[in-house]
Amino acid sequence: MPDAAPFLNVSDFTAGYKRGLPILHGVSMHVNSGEIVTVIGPNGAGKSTLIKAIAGLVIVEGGAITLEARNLLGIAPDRLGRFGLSYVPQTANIFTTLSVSQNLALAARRCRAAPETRIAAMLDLFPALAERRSVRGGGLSGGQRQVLAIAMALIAEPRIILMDEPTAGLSPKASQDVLELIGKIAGDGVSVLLVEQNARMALGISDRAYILADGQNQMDGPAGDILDDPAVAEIYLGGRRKGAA
Amino acid sequence: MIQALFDGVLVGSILSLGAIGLTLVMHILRFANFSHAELLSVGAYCALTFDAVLSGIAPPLANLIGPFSMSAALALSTLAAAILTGFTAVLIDRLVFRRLRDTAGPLTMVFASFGVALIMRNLIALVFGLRTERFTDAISFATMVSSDPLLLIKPDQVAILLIAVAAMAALHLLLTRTTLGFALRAVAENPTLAQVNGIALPSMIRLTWIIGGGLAAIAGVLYGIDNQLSPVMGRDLVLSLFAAAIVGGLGSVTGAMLGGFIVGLASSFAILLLPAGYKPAIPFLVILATLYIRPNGLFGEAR
Amino acid sequence: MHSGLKTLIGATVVTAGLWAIPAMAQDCTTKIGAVLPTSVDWGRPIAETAAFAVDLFNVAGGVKGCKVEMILRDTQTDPKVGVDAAKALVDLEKVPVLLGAVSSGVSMPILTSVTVPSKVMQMSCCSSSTAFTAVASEGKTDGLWFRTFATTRNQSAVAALLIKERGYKNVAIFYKNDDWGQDIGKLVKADLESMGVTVPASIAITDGQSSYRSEVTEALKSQPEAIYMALYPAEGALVTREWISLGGTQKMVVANSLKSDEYRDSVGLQYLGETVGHDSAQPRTDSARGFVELYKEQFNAEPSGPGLPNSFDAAMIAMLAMEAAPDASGPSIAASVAKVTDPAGEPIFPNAEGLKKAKELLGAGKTISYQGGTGPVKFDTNGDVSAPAVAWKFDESGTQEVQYFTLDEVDAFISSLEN
Amino acid sequence: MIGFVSYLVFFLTITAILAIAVLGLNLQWGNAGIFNGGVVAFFGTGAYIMIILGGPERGGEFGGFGLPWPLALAGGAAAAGLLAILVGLATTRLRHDYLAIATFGIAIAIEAFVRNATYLTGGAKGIRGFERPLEALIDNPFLYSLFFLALAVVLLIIVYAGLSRLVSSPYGRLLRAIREDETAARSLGKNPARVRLEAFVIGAVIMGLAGGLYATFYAFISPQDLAPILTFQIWAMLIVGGAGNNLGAMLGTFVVWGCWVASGYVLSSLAPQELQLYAGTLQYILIGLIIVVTLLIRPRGLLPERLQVTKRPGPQNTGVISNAGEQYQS
Repeated sequence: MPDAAPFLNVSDFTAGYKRGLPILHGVSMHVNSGEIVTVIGPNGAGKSTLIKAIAGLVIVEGGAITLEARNLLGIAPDRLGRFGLSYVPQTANIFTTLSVSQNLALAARRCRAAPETRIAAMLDLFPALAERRSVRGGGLSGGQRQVLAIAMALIAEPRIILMDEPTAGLSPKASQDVLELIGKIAGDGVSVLLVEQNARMALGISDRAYILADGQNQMDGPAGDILDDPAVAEIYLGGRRKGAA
Repeated sequence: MIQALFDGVLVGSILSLGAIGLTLVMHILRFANFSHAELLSVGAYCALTFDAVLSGIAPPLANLIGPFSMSAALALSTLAAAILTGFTAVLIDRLVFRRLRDTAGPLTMVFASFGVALIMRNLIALVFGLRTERFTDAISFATMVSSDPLLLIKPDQVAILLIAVAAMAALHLLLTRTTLGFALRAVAENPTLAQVNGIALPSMIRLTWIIGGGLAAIAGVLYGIDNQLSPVMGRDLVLSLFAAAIVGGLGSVTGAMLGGFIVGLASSFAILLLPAGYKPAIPFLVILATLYIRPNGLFGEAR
Repeated sequence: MHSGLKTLIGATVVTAGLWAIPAMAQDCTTKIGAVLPTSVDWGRPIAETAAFAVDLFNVAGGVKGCKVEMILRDTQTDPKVGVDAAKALVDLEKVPVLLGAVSSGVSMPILTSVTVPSKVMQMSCCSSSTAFTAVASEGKTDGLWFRTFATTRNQSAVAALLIKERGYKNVAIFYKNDDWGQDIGKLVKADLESMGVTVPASIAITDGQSSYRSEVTEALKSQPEAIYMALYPAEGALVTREWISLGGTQKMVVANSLKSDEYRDSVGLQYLGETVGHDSAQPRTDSARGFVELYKEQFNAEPSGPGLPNSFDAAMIAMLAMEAAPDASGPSIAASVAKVTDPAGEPIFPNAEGLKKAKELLGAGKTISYQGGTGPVKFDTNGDVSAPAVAWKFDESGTQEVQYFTLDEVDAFISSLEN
Repeated sequence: MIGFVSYLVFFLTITAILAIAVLGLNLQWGNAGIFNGGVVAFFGTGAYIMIILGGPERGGEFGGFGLPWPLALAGGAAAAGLLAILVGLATTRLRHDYLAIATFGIAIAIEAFVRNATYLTGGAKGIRGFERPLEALIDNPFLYSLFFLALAVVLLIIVYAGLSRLVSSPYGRLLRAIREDETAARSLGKNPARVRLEAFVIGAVIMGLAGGLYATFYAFISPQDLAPILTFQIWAMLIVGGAGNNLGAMLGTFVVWGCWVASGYVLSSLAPQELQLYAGTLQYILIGLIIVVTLLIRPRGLLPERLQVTKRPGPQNTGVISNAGEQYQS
């Protein structure tokens, strides 16, 4: 039963870029199957560090992390795909010197299924990429880059995707498209862990949310509750919600 | 003039081959490896040894093919040498560079590589002696293609050019047509993202050394055919290789290829401009001029 | 191909064998120092030959009954390293005599900052710069400086003479781009032009280039009738092979530095039929084969490569001078060089009997005339030597002498050029 | 005993001269982050110009100005600085590897020039120097060597003190700021190109001074002194000692040059006689091993720089391969 235990479980995480200088101090969180979970918090709260720590890219000094009860701690980042985890970094998340189809082919190397069919599936899913399949990554617009990055994550048929600020630097329209896409992904049964500056928009599509500050858990709960909490809105969402009294 | 052009292209093709390996290593491992040229020596001397052994076991293999200074034995030996040199490069990485990659600044790696070069060069000198060696003592004569303007071409030169171009083409195909090649380029561009996309860095680093070493070995053998082998051939070539890699733009395979030809042509034409004694300086002046116009090399990107 | 390996093993076995010869009542040792570029292809044989001379001398009883120990240091052809090695030998090992260095760029700072201030005799086999003559003539060497390298002037004149005798009218020159090569290249060019021979190209060959094809092509353009080469074996072989393969003439005149098996084997004897070389001469008596014969016995090959006889003579003269000197100080050894190289003295060849006789004569206060690998050596007041010359060509066994020029003949030719 | 002291004095003299050049490089690389691959060009220019200015006449060749030694030495250092201005204007905008090869090329060009331009530089045979300052006055060679050592050490101390003041001054902090983050420095209203050029020129003048002192000591200079190996030696001294730290630079000079020559001494006294002919080759292997092993043990040098500028954390997408991925496996 997928919902019996948390799908992704992080407990008591202490992690940072340098040994002895942790940025996260005992953070715990979980993501259930098929859920969209958003992590918000002020700059420097450790949101990105958290997601990178799960992706195996920073030094973890304490705590545990499991995916479907399998330990992920100490697994090299390049092997996490086999556990059904994909990660979309915030910036520089595609290879600018490779073409779109080369980017996809590269990402498809870790697929269990035949890479060709997965590449075809992605091009089907994202017609904008299919049109630009021979364009170098460096020649894509910001939104297209984000779509390509997500396609590269999806190609491995993950069961959870970690995304670090997928709307950063995008126009409101492009941001909206990306968030809609994320909703669609979750609709297909893939869990999503999202870090967002653009908290209000992100919360709108999320099931639950965590608030991080100074590398520690501040609060968590259903996304709607958080969105409606006036204190949260004041501190973390940049003023009161538009349209609310 | 035409002669200088042709000779420059030929010398350039050998330099290109060596510089491509160098630029790959510099791009993916982010340090200027001064011991790279010693891999040319390792390859050439490996081939020399295999060639002697093979010719001893199966004398027919030692017969020269047509008008060339090459034999079947040497061709086989070159392949074996390429593999062995690739693994030598991996071994050196294990012993030295991998240990430094994490803790040290890039310049520490550079000077460690200089130390490695000293060790390799002199180990070869210790084993094979200081004198020069050749794959064959037979002199391959040039054919006069044209007398005015004078153009003399040796069969070997054509063969060397073809082999060098074939090796470069093979690498080009690898990098542009196979996912393994994409993976290498991906690691060069962004190692973290490459890891995230399921690429294991250690195996890519090994692959880089194997390719770099293999190409170096082929370049070393071709250099040996065109000139001669000596334990200091790496020292004599290292600057030209760096010059080629840098003028082309670091990390650019096309750039290194073109850079090799530019350096080859520059030293070939040098003598038409200045007394022969100044020749060593000419390629570097060409590089200065190139960098003055394009500070990141011909195909390099600002970093 | 395995020649390198063979040389290594051979040399090790042979020298180990030599050193195994029981010292003949030599309980004491006398040290001499040598700073030579042993890590360079042409440098190692020079050191090997010096060591060979020392072994011979020890077999003959050593210096004043003491075994000679030659302490050898590498210069890496780096002046700093060479000077440091010399200083260490002089200060720490207390050697009264220093053999070396090869390059003038190393020998000169050793002379000015080590041997002269420390009053140590320095004898170089191979430094050819004219700067030494200048220093010596200003009296700044205190008579401590000698070199067994016959002055380039005679050698270049003989080169011109050989070209003249062969009637070549159009000769291109390749010279090594170091002090010796620049010097001899310039002199030969001047001599040829004063004889009316055209020199369409005089091309510097700098060490360690990745290809010499453009240099060769440049010379080939003028289609010279013959070429003159003052090069060392490694790059000499490259240039010659390139030259021949591009269809250049096989009429070649070469300097003594190419009198080398390595060069002959690398190019191939079949292409060297019309090649003639010049060298400083061996003495003209039958018993005079001393050095060459001894060398052949020892190394199973002819002395081949630049500077070997010179290195042998430098070591021999130094040790004979030590034998002749009243005490073991540098200045008195240097002063005794004249007793060893006195043209009026008894001719002495560097074989076992010769050395024994030399010791007896010197012990009795008489003078000798050392007849070594470069001829009957006689130093002038600047420590320079002039030697008679020979022409030689390559043959199956190595090289063979084809012509002999006395010092007078060479001098006469030089003065004919100058008029 | 006197022999040992005499050798030590000599060794320390050369070490002091080289240490001056290493300090010059430390200003360029350790503080300003300029990758000068042509140290020998500036060292050599200082040496040649010093000897041409101060030397006696040479038959038929340029020079023979016979200037007093301090003037000649200053002239050599100034000439090295002048060369640095020319080179720097063309190259200091280049970044690391490109700058290194460009400056390296200049060194090769200078070597080729002095080797071939006989009229100006004596060609391959080199130029003889002149009697060392006050040598005639101090008649005893040993006392004179002590005097010269004192001279070299005094100059070293002056350079060291000057650089220490410079490095700890606001200007020094500016240099390091530019090294760490050129854009940030520019945003502070500083002109990084100009500051880098200044550091490059000051460093080159110091190298030229070392070169002049070197030629004074040997009373001779030839193209052989301008071989690229000197650039490598100076760099190895800095890296082994610890780039960015002036004391480290001097310690590195002592250690590297000490190992370089001691390896030869050890081999000549310890290696069995049948190996003596191979001692030169073995010495190179030993030198290589010493450098590699030292760097493996102390990757940031014997006396690492005390960081005064905090570096940005972690190599995240900066394109630097670290073993961050590998460490999970090992």
